[in-house]
Amino acid sequence: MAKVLMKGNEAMALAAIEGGCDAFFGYPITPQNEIPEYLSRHMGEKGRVFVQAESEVAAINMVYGAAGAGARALTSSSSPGIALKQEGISYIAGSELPCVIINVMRGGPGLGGIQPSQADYNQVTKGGGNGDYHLLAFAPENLQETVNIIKESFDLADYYRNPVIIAVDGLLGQMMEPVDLEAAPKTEDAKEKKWAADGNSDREGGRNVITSIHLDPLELEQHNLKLKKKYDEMRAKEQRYEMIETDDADIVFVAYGSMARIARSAVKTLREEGIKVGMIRPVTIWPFPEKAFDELSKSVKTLLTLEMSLGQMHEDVRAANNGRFQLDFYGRTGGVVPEPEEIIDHVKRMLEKEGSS
Amino acid sequence: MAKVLMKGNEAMALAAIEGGCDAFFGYPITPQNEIPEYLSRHMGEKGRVFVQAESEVAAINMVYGAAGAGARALTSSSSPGIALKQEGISYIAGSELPCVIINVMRGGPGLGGIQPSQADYNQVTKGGGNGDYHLLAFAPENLQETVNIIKESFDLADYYRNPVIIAVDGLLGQMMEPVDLEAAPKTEDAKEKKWAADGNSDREGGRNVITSIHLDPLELEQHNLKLKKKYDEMRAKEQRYEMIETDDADIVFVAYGSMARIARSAVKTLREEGIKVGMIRPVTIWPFPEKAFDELSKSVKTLLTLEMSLGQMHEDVRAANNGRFQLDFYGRTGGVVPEPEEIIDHVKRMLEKEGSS
Amino acid sequence: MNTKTVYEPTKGLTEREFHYCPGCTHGIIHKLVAEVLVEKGLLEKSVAVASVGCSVFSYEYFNCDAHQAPHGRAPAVATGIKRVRPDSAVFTYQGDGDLASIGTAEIVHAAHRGENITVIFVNNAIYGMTGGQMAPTTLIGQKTTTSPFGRDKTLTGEPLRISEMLATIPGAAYLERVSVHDPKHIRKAKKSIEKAFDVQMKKQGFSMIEFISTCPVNWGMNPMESIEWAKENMIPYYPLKVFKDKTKGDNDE
Amino acid sequence: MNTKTVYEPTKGLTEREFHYCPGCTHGIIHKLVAEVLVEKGLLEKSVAVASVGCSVFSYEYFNCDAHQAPHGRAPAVATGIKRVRPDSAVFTYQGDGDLASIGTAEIVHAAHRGENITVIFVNNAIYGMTGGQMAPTTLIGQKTTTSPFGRDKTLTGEPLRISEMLATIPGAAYLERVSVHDPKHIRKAKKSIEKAFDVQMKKQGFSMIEFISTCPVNWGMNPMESIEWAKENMIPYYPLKVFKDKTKGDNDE
Amino acid sequence: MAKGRIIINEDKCKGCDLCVHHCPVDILALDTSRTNKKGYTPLMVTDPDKCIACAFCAMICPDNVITVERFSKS
Amino acid sequence: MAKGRIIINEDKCKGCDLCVHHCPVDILALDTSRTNKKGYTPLMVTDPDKCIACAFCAMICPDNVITVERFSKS
Amino acid sequence: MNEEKVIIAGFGGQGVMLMGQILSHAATIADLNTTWIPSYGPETRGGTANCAVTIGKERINSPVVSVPDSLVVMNQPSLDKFQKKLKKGGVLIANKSQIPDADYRDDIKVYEVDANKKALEIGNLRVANMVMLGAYIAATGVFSQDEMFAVFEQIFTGKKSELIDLNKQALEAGIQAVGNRVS
Amino acid sequence: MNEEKVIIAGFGGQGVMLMGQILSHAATIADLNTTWIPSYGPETRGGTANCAVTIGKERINSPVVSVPDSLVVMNQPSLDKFQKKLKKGGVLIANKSQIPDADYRDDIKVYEVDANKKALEIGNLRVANMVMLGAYIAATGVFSQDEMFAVFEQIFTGKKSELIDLNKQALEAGIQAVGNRVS
Ligand SMILES: Cc1ncc(C[n+]2csc(CCOP(=O)(O)OP(=O)(O)O)c2C)c(N)n1
Ligand SMILES: Cc1ncc(C[n+]2csc(CCOP(=O)(O)OP(=O)(O)O)c2C)c(N)n1
Ligand code: SF4
Ligand code: SF4
Ligand code: SF4
Ligand code: SF4
Ligand code: SF4
Ligand code: SF4
Ligand SMILES: [Mg+2]
Ligand SMILES: [Mg+2]
Repeated sequence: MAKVLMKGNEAMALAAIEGGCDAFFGYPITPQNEIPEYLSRHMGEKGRVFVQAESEVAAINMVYGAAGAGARALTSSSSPGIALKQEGISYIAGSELPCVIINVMRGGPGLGGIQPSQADYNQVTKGGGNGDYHLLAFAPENLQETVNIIKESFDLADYYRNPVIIAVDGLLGQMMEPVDLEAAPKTEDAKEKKWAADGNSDREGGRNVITSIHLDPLELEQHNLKLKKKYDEMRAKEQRYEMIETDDADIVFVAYGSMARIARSAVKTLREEGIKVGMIRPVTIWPFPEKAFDELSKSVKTLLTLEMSLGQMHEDVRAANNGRFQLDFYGRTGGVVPEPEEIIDHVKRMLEKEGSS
Repeated sequence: MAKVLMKGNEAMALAAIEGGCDAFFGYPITPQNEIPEYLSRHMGEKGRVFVQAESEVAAINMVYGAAGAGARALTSSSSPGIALKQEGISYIAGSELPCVIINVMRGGPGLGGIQPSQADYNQVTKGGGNGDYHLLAFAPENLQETVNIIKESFDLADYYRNPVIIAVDGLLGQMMEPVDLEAAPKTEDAKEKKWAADGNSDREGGRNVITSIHLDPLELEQHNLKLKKKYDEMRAKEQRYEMIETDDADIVFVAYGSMARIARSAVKTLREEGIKVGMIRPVTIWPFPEKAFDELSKSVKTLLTLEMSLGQMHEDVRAANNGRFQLDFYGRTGGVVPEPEEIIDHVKRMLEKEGSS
Repeated sequence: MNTKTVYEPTKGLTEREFHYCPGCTHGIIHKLVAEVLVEKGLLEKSVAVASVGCSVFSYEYFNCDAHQAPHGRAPAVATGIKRVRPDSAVFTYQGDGDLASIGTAEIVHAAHRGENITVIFVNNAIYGMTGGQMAPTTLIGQKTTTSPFGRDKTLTGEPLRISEMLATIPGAAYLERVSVHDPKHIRKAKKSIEKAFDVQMKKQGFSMIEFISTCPVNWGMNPMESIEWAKENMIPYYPLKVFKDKTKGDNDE
Repeated sequence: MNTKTVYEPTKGLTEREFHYCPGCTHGIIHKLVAEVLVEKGLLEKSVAVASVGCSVFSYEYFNCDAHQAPHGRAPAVATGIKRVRPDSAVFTYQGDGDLASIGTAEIVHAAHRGENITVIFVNNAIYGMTGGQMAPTTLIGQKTTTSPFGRDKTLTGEPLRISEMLATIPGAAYLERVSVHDPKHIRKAKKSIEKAFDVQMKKQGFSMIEFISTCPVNWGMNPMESIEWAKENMIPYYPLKVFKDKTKGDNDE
Repeated sequence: MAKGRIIINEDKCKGCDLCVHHCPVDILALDTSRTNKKGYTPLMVTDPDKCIACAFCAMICPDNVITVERFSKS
Repeated sequence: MAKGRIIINEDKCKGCDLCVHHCPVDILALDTSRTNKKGYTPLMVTDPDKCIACAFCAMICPDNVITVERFSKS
Repeated sequence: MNEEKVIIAGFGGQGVMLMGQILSHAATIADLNTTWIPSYGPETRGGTANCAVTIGKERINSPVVSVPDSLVVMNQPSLDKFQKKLKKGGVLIANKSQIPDADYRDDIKVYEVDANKKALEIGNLRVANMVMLGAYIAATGVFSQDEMFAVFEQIFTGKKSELIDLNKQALEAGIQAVGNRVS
Repeated sequence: MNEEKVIIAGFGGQGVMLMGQILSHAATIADLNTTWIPSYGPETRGGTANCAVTIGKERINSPVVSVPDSLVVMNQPSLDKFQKKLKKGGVLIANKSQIPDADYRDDIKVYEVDANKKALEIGNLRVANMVMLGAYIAATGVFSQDEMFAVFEQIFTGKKSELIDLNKQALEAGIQAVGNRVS
């Protein structure tokens, strides 16, 4: 298929349909409204479910119900709306249900603003809900990658029986870019979900129950260890990242999402000027791609984390770095989208300092 | 005053009253119910406010209102209830209001169980809400310390105009221990809050507005940088921790809260057996006491993180360690409270492995 | 002499013994719902949605597919299930703390959307599971652990009447308040549950049966005293009646 | 010839110009509330609680202390303020998405507790700020960005009537629905606001004035067409009346 | 003459007394001389001959303790 | 004769037309020949002599554009 | 006095929590360190309940008692669950009235008390716990009768002060009963 | 073709978003890479709106345009805000109808178009944006008239297809208007 020009939010909505999404439950919030709006127009014609819930809390719990009944369920929201979903997300993870969550991030805290931001890194990767759980978290950098990941995310959610979250900043939600909806691998059809509580208890194996409760601590611990196994599998298999001109780099950027795109421009310009920079671009932000850091050659001098936040991912970079290289950080926050020139300037200042010291 | 035997939750409630808490808003949840129950009996007689809210979401927003009107406001809850408060907490931090939040942690994820747990470390320290904000987070290990901290927390909240969270596990909430309510430094009276929107707009300086909104990204960024200054000040001034027999230790535990108490027993026993163990006990978990790690002598071999979770604080230990020492982890989860013997066994296994390798 | 069994434990419940306190009417209500599911042939296609409250484990008892929901969110969870499995029989089982307090928005909007689900609402005027705190349904003067001097109207308002409130919502098709304080009322209550599931299966909209129930332990009474107290104090404030019956035309709107 | 000013911009509003779209009736409602605060001498002791919706910046306009609340939570924020500052005049200003959807639990329970606050509820049958999505108050057949084929009763139920619903709650002391589609109704609406604040200051309980309002931009009409549409379509479904007036005894319960 | 009889699943009984109060012919009581597995004083029938098989006891029993059988002639 | 007059704060006007429709004596119109600072065609009075100072226009104006004065004899 | 760690267990409703709290109260009055921890279940009744008390001169670290010095069991399930944890040579006080299958370890000191019966003799089954508590202090010597009485005066106040005498009687009955050491 | 970065700015309601989207559509049809980003404000009206379009053969990294190659401004505030960002030698298309205080840099190429007037001549003020778009393609040569027409056919479908002719006329008028380069 030829590429079509689409708005990020609409492309994500369409990708979800292509990914086999059976049901969407959401609540309006800027800058992701085109997702529910698109789905309200198109889910019905495909015999699928679209419900505008009374709140984000209700929406995530509708997802919980639909997922428990075996459907491929989706919700989308933006930063404060995601905060409201935290309890529900924790339940879904605890009950081992698949679902897909899209977070089109904006500036915070509180109501903050509605411009693009990456200040939800913590709430997305560390879990804002209670308990020992994790989400498989993707942070794509362009619409094609976003579309591919969303299609795949339904399979991954089913495979792990765990929520998958796609965190894009508002810029990706609002921008337009040509995408090829068929470029992505064809999504598998949902396998039969023998565990689903869908009102067929005369099935072989008897009735099904969806719950996150294990009152006996030893039982709950076993359950947590079972979950941990999945997380360990994700850590082993799902760390995704791109190494960009890192081979001979002195300075390696670490950046994801829109920030990575902007940083790519900076890499190009700096390379043109003979400054050896490269980039690790995390595609998954949980599991954090620690493997990428092991691939770096010893000659690297500094890792420069670039974020549209005050340094939330930087903590993970620190941990992954484990004392190996020097660390530096440059970030903008509050919805400010930095320009490549700022990064270039920052790098030059770094080099000057080094030179002078 | 003589020590009195009190249940943890009741001691916390009383400490809040002593700390000058003007208003409590909460919603029942095990294992912290004795806090609201105690306050429902005693706030009225002091002319203070007790409201059982319709939900945790409403409770944190009542706190938001009361704090904005200049009152010393408190809420308490337990793990899933804290998850529901995340949006509100983000607003309070964004609006720079003081308040105190108590989290009596239980096992998760989801409903999980109601036994003691530390699996909310992430949701307490990394912020489950949206945006670049932090809570000042304490994790005391016994009732006396808890009482002292709660009394102080109202002052700290006022000083920083930021929420303070006290995270204790269910064990501390449910246990009894003698406490001296006057041992703690006298709490300062709340200073006049000139910024409060309390319905006195004929004040000098005109009307007051409480908001977290800054639609202009550059303005929101400035606001975020202003918040960051406070967080930096907290990082500089509020890192609290205890170094226990670390001077000559080969193995240094890192543990907080009930786990630290239990680990103390293990330290004692192991020392008696001639094994040189010590402990870093974080009292603040945000800011994480990185300074403690800098105090360690080079002779330390291994840091052993001990947690009632699957290793949430361990990530911060990794980052703070920055590649210096070997790392190990032992944890129980799901509400299991480990016994000192388990830790002792783990240490002995560690030593054996070392010996054999 | 031959015998004919006129009453036996229903197959609609599992073998698991209830964890409810002695004399707690949660058990009676469970039995009624389960009997109706069996008698209407709905059991196999049912999905029970357990809430958070003493009935949190009702998923262990109802002998059908089940889903445990976060506190107050059962109607949303049920909505998710019903929308993707429209031919199943979906019901929630919720206490008054769950439904009338934290879950207010979810119950109002399930009714508002005319969601084809059935709600079993167990009103015992208290938070049972957490040890007896005040609920929105607690009566004036009633002592609870968070209204230790008796519920005070000036500080906490007067008890919320949920059925009356939901009756104002067009999407609510069948609403009735019943009691299980004696065999006569138990029989009547069962009929009401039947009606509610009929409404659901005919896709006529949202149905809810509110039960006056007891909490002997947290009311500080023995089971018989509790039943009497419910009869004498709750029913006058919470009258037993049909608040909405759309099968008879849009009344009460 | 001397002149007497018979109408001028009220001191109850700041100098800041409204950001509302041309002809949006939010502006009229702002003026009325501000006028009442000034005329009753309440302005200096007032705390306005702005919600999330087009009126999110109302804290920039009301010339008194103000607090911006998370989406739907204004009644909870107002409760926090009023409880610690019982002599202040606390009011929320909320849209229908804010109050009738996400904030359902908070509004119901502010009424339930009989909280002494005043709620200004602006019902424009749509989510204005976010670009025109369906609200619980959207009329059947009305097209919005999330009901692109018109609101369908079978999928989304029939519109929620909030004043009617809250009228069932004992703690609600004064409830009225008004409109601002012409000067006569504007005058009447102002009287209603006065009444609501009187009720609050006399600590008689919860008061709310619901306004039929417009959203020319998202309705896809010009301002005059919007006013006509509101009059012809909204008022028949949302009748203008006093739903509760406890100052005249406990009616409507 | 008894019209029927009740069968008591004794170990499920929680001794709540509700059935006792609702038997129209007043032939039920708790056996206070002993406790069942759960530690409760269980239900007993004091005068089986009077049972009218009305099932009131079973209906009100919250814990599924009672089965009721009616005697038929044929 | 005019009973009063209105004063228009022209740059606040958003040209919504509501006042125009509600003037009982029909003396208001938008001036389509020009735009104000905000870019809207602002309100103007077509026949000031007819104003009855009823303030309807001011009441319905959402943007605080209009002040109304009544003439008094003394 | 060395550190004393005791677990007290029984059915919910038998008053085991209060027994432990009384010990911790006594310790507090005596200016000793002490911790009391309950096992708290979901708020549904039935099943066993227990608490663990630690008393000592020194700071108490772990309040969790893995190897108790003493054990007070009010019923069979509690015996079955906890006997194995008791330290070698430790003291076990068993409520004979509710323990049909007594099968005691032989490396511990066992005292059987017919607490339900004694309580009924005194006139109220509910003070069986105080009978057991009396037996416990007598068998271990952790506290004196007077120290216990002092706690009663402190915690049974207001309307509850009527209960003081009854509880004192029960405690005394328990103290006298410890003669019955079985092994 | 080198990478072309253009910012298009005006009042909300002047159709600046659509102008940018049409350029990105044309690029997509031509199998070029392109990004379009809006400035999205709160959903309250008034104020300025703008979008930034990048078009190029190579992969586009940053979609954010800090130094545009070209600038299309529909009103005075947009000129004031963006002129300084335009790269040296860049192309500026200005809507003369709404720019009273024209004060242009002298290191750029400026084309003034009386777009409102032209649009009114054609019969609809709302196509002033297409006039400007025509001027833009003529001045820069980024796309041909036919390429634009192709986009019109693609995006104005159904009821909107009535608008095609009107827009074509406006575009042509704009193309013809670029004669008026002022500096
Ligand atoms: C989010 C959340 N808040 C609070 C709780 C604690 N909680 C458990 S049950 C319950 C109240 C139950 O009362 P009700 O719904 O009346 O049921 P009952 O036990 O009386 O049958 C509460 C507040 C929880 N589990 N989750
Ligand atoms: C938690 C949360 N969810 C969603 C939003 C997005 N949001 C902002 S305003 C709004 C709806 C406003 O509609 P309404 O209350 O009717 O006010 P109106 O704009 O129509 O006056 C929504 C959904 C938000 N800011 N926060
Ligand atoms: S606590 Fe109350 S509601 Fe819960 S099971 Fe016991 S008696 Fe029933
Ligand atoms: S979007 Fe609608 S409600 Fe909001 S200001 Fe504009 S017209 Fe008014
Ligand atoms: S069946 Fe009727 S008569 Fe027989 S025991 Fe039961 S209640 Fe009594
Ligand atoms: S009602 Fe049931 S549980 Fe209660 S006493 Fe009778 S048989 Fe036992
Ligand atoms: S005051 Fe009355 S008559 Fe005069 S312009 Fe206004 S509406 Fe017309
Ligand atoms: S009502 Fe006000 S804003 Fe609207 S046209 Fe008249 S003066 Fe202008
Ligand atoms: Mg209840
Ligand atoms: Mg609205």
